[in-house]
Amino acid sequence: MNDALRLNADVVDRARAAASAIADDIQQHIERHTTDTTERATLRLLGISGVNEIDVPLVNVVAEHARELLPGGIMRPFVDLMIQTGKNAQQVAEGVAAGDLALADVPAERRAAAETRAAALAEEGVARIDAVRARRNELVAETGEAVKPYVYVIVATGNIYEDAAQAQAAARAGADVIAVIRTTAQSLLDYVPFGETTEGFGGTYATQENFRLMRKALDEVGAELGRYIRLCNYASGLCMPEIATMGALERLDMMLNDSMYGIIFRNINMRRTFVDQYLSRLINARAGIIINTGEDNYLTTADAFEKGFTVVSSDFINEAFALRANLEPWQIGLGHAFEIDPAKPDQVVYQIADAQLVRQLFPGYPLKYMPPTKYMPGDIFQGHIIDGMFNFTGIFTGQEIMLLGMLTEALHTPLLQDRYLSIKNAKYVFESCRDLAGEVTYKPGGMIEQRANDQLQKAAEQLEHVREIGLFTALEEGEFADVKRDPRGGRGFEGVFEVAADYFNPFFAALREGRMSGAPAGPAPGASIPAAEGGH
Amino acid sequence: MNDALRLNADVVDRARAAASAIADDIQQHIERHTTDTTERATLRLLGISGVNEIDVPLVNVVAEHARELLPGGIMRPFVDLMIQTGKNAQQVAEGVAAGDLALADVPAERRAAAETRAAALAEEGVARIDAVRARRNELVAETGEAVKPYVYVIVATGNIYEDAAQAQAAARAGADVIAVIRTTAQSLLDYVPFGETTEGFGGTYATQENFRLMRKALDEVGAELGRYIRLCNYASGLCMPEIATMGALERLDMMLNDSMYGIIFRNINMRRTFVDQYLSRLINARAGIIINTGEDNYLTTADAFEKGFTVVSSDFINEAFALRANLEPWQIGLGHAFEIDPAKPDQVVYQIADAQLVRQLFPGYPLKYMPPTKYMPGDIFQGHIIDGMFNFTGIFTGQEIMLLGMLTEALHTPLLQDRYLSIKNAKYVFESCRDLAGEVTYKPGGMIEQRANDQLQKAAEQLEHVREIGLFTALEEGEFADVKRDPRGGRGFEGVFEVAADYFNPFFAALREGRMSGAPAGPAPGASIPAAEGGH
Amino acid sequence: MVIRPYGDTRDDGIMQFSFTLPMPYSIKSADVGKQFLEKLGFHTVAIAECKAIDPQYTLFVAYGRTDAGIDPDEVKGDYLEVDEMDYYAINGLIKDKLGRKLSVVGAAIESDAHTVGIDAIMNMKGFAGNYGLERYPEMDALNLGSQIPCAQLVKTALERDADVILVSQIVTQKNIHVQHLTQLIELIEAEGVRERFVLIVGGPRINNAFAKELGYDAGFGPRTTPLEVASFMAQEVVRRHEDS
Amino acid sequence: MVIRPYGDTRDDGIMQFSFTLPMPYSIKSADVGKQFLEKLGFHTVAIAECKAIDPQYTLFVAYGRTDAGIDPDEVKGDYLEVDEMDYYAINGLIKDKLGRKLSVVGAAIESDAHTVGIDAIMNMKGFAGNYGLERYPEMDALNLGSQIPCAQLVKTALERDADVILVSQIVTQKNIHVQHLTQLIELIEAEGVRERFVLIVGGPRINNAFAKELGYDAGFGPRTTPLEVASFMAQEVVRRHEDS
Ligand code: B12
Ligand code: B12
Ligand SMILES: Cc1ncc(COP(=O)(O)O)c(C=O)c1O
Ligand SMILES: Cc1ncc(COP(=O)(O)O)c(C=O)c1O
Repeated sequence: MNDALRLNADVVDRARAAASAIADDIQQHIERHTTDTTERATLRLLGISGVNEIDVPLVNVVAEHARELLPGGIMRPFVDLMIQTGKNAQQVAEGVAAGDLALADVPAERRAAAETRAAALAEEGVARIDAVRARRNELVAETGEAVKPYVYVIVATGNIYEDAAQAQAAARAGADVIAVIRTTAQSLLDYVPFGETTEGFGGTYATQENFRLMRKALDEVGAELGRYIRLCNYASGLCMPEIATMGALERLDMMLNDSMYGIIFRNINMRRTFVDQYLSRLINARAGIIINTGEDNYLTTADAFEKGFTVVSSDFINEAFALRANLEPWQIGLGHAFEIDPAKPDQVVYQIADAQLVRQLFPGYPLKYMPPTKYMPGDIFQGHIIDGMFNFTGIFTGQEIMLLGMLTEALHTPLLQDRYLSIKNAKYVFESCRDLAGEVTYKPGGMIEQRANDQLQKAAEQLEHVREIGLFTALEEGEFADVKRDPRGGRGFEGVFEVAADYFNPFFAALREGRMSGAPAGPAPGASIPAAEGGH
Repeated sequence: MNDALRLNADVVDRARAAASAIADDIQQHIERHTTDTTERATLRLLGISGVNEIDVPLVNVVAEHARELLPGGIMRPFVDLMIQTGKNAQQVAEGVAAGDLALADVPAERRAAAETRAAALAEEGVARIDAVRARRNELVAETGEAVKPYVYVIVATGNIYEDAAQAQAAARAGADVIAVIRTTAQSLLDYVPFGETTEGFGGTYATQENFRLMRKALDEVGAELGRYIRLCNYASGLCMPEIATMGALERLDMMLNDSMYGIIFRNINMRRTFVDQYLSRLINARAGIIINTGEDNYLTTADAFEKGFTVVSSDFINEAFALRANLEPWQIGLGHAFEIDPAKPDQVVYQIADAQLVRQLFPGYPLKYMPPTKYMPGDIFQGHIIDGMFNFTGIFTGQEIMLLGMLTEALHTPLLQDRYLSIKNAKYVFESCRDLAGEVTYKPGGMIEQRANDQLQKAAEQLEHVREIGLFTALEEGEFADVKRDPRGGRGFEGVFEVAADYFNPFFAALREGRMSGAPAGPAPGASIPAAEGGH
Repeated sequence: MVIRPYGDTRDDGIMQFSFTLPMPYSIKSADVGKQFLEKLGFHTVAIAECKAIDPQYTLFVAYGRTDAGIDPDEVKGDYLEVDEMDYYAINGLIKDKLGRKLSVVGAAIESDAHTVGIDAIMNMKGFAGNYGLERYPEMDALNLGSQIPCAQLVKTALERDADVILVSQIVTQKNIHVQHLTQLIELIEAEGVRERFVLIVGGPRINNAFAKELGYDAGFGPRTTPLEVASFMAQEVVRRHEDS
Repeated sequence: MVIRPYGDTRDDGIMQFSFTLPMPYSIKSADVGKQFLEKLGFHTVAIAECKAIDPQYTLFVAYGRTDAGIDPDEVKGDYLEVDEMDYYAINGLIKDKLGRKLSVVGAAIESDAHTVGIDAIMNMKGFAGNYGLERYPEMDALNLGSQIPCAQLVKTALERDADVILVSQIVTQKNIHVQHLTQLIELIEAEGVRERFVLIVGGPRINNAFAKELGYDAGFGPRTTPLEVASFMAQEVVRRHEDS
């Protein structure tokens, strides 16, 4: 279906060129800045973990302690201290936290040694990521690969053990990807909580230990089912690169990672977010993680029919940033979906036009198609049907990652049975309509083709306008999601630092160099009908 | 979408020609026979109604009493007795029932007078039907016409008052046609029960009074909604022409009337059924009633994927009989649907192929598309989705009458809320996908086109085979629904009579002559969003 | 161990409800629904939807929690755990132990015209990948089909010296199936021939305990396979044969 | 008059249920589900579906009947029946009776980032065909947006001499909304400024009675329109103004 609609190729080129220019502009800002979380992520990549006696992560303690050193990059002083004390990274961090050690500017004569050692440590850090990635490749090959579209569901009990049990049940029912929703507003924390957690609000804390526990549960159930089950969590927020690091180490397979979500939906400072997303994506890229962008959120505040094109423009921008962060196309899971009011006549027809447009604009990308949320009714039966037509749109337009809608979306985070019912809904629609798209062609010049070209045209115009005024100003003026943000306002601005002339961070180079490429591949799944179905 | 699939026109012609020959053959049998219910219907058309002291309808009492006269037709002796006694039809019937009057062969010298009077009475009887039809036309024009596809739902509480209340609720929720399901096995009763009834099993007795009560309820709610609400009941069974008469008089708008359903599914004698269906359809035709045939039933016993073509052949046969009974195309609501196991890959794709095939074979006919039943699960949520994809198939292939599936089909006759939820399901799918079919074309030579032509080919072959062996033998051999029937077995055979040389029944001619034609027409509905929606 | 409904968290007791109250929608309807569920013993009730589906009726979709639980170990019943054999073993058992064909007659009785269930069990082609009883060389199986009056079924069973009678009942509206099934038992008992048959009933609303209550030897519910029925029949007839 | 759920026939008491029990599926699962519903007081229970959705969990879909009923007339509560006025009338009322602009501050507080609800009420463009409060010439409306700490909201309200504070709470998981709403009330009371504001809360799980319990002046639930809120606000502020 890649040329099912005749799109105006010139307009596609214009849009992409504009997005590219927009990203280039911001990339200059990115290269001139670092952030506290960027530096903390660097420390995590060195292997530092744990918290102090009042539960502040060691990396935060160290970064706070060395705040005035951050513009030069934490690596040089930190590694220098390692050399001076003969301790490893964790020990140095503990020492700093205990007040026994102090970080300081590195005298000129020790710089070269520190930098050489730091570069080696960066290689080691990246090697750990590579090992995890290699392990994923092995496991997928051994276990078996899911059939696309991937069925993606969330768990959000707040308790990692309940989450794990429910994730396993979902996998048995047919889920291919499990996303653990974060507790409300974790994205606003300027640190990453530590350890396993069993209390959360509308989600579960993203911690490295929780990642590990869930990874283990999914590996278990994957082996049982003969189908590698993917794990997803959220990078976007105040700690993007740190969470990306944790994800890389605990073998997450997907991460929500949007270059602008934090800005628009969390009021995180824009200068901060752009810098953060860069390192986090470099890490995702290295780790073989698929990113998911968050354009669906736009239409929870703006109207999908009128402002659907903003999703398209934003996808182009996210693509441009992703390519700059070394992500390969198979890793760029641009998010989209156009939740038009179900009361609108021909809602599904427009929904198809929009979905097909994005599908064609980004061939080879594992697009993530987002479910109905805003218009989901309290009448769960009707909601289930709206979800069904959404599933239909997904299979009909060849989406690759289907975040399933839940019949209870208007009410609560999914119950065990909600997830089961939604998976059955999707599986039925996917299988029963699998070859329909191949059986039909769109009418040239019809309402679908027109709508698609119209959306494309508007997106290109918007992007050209944004290129004109610059992305910062565009965000200030509310170009996306009808939300306006102050370039100097929002959270985390105090953690943005212009880099010193001698800024040093060997991870940027290490992450780019000598990386593997390609998606993991495995045989068809072992058993497509889950064992549990046996008993009726 | 009438030429959306390239069907082999020669094969269509072959199939239709064979069906025509099959019907011609049976039509000879029909013309050589009468049945007790045919004669009873004649009496009803004269205006006779009511029951005796042990609840036997007067028409049955009279026909039973005059059993040996039936081969000559009941009209001549009956009207003769009216002339002799100077009483009207009802009084004569009551006299006969009371034992005060007796029917007898009419002496040659009184025949002409009796026949002339009978012909006049037949005109009068038919005029009553015409008046009812004219009233429908008026009401539709006044009230407003529903938008197609018509939403068709059933009520089946057993209690006509509950039925009426539920029918009104359904209309308010969006139903356009209400079918009152008959109590279990009423079709096997060789009489039509009398009066209002409040007890039934899985349905409500079809009585003239119940028809009237329901008609009244629907007229009321139609006026409220600005949309004429159609009423449907069942003719098929042991009393086809009698029920058709009642339907004509009480302004039913649709009737289940299949030339073979009684034979195959109720083991009613085939010689009987063919005769009965003829008069019943002549009456339906005159009354401006749309008939619904029952081919969907075939696939409850036979497999839809393998034997779907038998539905197509049977549609051709029902068409041929319908045309012979003077029905106009807009009245011939051929029933179809191919309930393929939802577990079969591409189930919906095949479902579309089959539905589109029938749509194209019978252009201009108000096809009735039948819902999933056999494979409906106890899991009502999943059932609701299967119904949703069925609704999708209906709107995508341009069906005109959609009998809605109910999420609780595997459990019970619909609850009030089941019907509401199903209507919302259908309305959403219809409106949200209304223009999709116009936006796509089928791939030439694709699996849909192939499946359709393959079904057509098999149907033509079957019809040619049936023409060869004759329809009686075909039914004996189980050509339809995998059910085999004895041509001399089954119920009601004792009520079939070879007509005498002087058989006389002026209704046949009267029903054909000078009839109105054309469907009722009215403005778009007054209020498409039901008032009840307002509150929440 | 006592368990409770599981929504999101062990023992949260969450259940989903839908129902219709015959009352016009008003501003307080949601509360009426909520208090009604509270009366039924639920707490933390969330009315997800409360809407007029007609001027006289209001539909509710709700979630609520119960503190009640149940101990599955304490649920005891007359469950039929069939020792399932394969086609060859069943035929072998009959041949070896009964020494003659096992005779079986089946029907959907009285007003019930649903034959797909009994056909699934008896017809040649079978169901769910199993052959039907007609295919078993060691059985003499007759499927009378639909709407068979009880008297006719008994008569045929006696004429054919049937070992087993299979009855199907699908329509349950107003408990009509109970009526029919009782009628059959009463007839058989009235004729004094109860001991001559293994009496089996099946249908979507049938289970073994219920069948036994009515006086049948066994009952089979939804998704029964021919193999289950054939295994049970053969074992039971052979057992009775050996006992006598 | 006492009413009961209506399925098919007046007073049949039919209700639909779904729930999951944390137990492996077995032959007796359907009975466990049935007896559980019976324990809850339902009868004529039909288990429509009972299936393993995991080796440890069994899903039930069921229908059952209750004999319990409820008399809607006896359900009494603190319902907010707003005397709805139109846009012009509201502005007129403020102008005439208050004689100055009505000042209102709104926010989604604490961790709640859902702004669509408060935006629907406050933003220019409005909702459901009504203008939002920002459009009212006689109002001075400020929407602070999402995740506003209680302290900041109160501070702003005091600074602007607000007549009305509008609070939105959408996330209710583990009753976090109760926590936040209580926190706001406590803060306002601690500062001794409770009397200065008409305090209004809204959200999909809010209703008037609940809001009052928490100490607010009014609560608005799902599908609230700006007109309802504006009417209530204007009337209440004017009433207080005239009383004082
Ligand atoms: C097909 C069908 C029909 C066909 C029947 C054709 C035929 N020759 O059988 C037709 C169209 C004729 C029909 C008519 C009616 N039907 Co009907 N029908 C159905 C339908 C769609 C499927 C039933 C089926 O075939 N299931 C498949 C088989 C394989 O399953 P099964 O019967 O459960 O059998 C299995 C087990 O139960 C068991 N089993 C069954 N019998 C036996 C016997 C023995 C001895 C054993 C061991 C096991 C066993 O083994 C089988 C295999 O696993 C159901 C709805 C549904 N989806 O279930 C409604 C349904 C059964 N019908 C219903 C009704 C009301 C009717 C009518 C009465 C409606 C009316 N008033 O006109 C009529 C009249 C029928 C009559 N007089 O009996 C209702 C019954 C409601 C209730 N609970 O009472 C249902 C549930 C539909 C509904 N929601 O209203 N129907
Ligand atoms: C849009 C949305 C989001 C957007 C919000 C964007 C934004 N700027 O608002 C995004 C994507 C950011 C989001 C995030 C989250 N969401 Co959210 N979200 C929704 C969604 C889909 C729609 C809500 C909505 O906009 N409704 C439309 C508005 C118009 O309706 P409303 O809010 O009810 O408002 C009306 C009335 O309630 C009333 N009203 C509301 N406020 C006020 C105030 C006053 C003063 C008055 C008078 C009236 C009033 O008037 C309004 C108009 O009639 C719902 C699901 C759903 N379909 O409802 C989930 C939902 C609310 N979200 C949920 C969750 C859990 C989250 C997260 C916590 C998930 C997570 N862990 O990451 C996050 C974090 C958010 C946070 N920190 O608060 C849950 C809440 C579960 C619960 N009951 O607690 C829901 C129900 C989804 C679900 N099924 O899990 N979400
Ligand atoms: C891209 C992206 N990141 C993160 C999140 C969730 O972040 P938070 O934890 O802020 O709710 C979302 C949620 O929709 C998202 O789309
Ligand atoms: C054509 C036709 N007639 C009649 C009926 C119902 O008849 P009965 O009353 O025999 O169930 C059906 C039901 O499916 C039918 O399809």
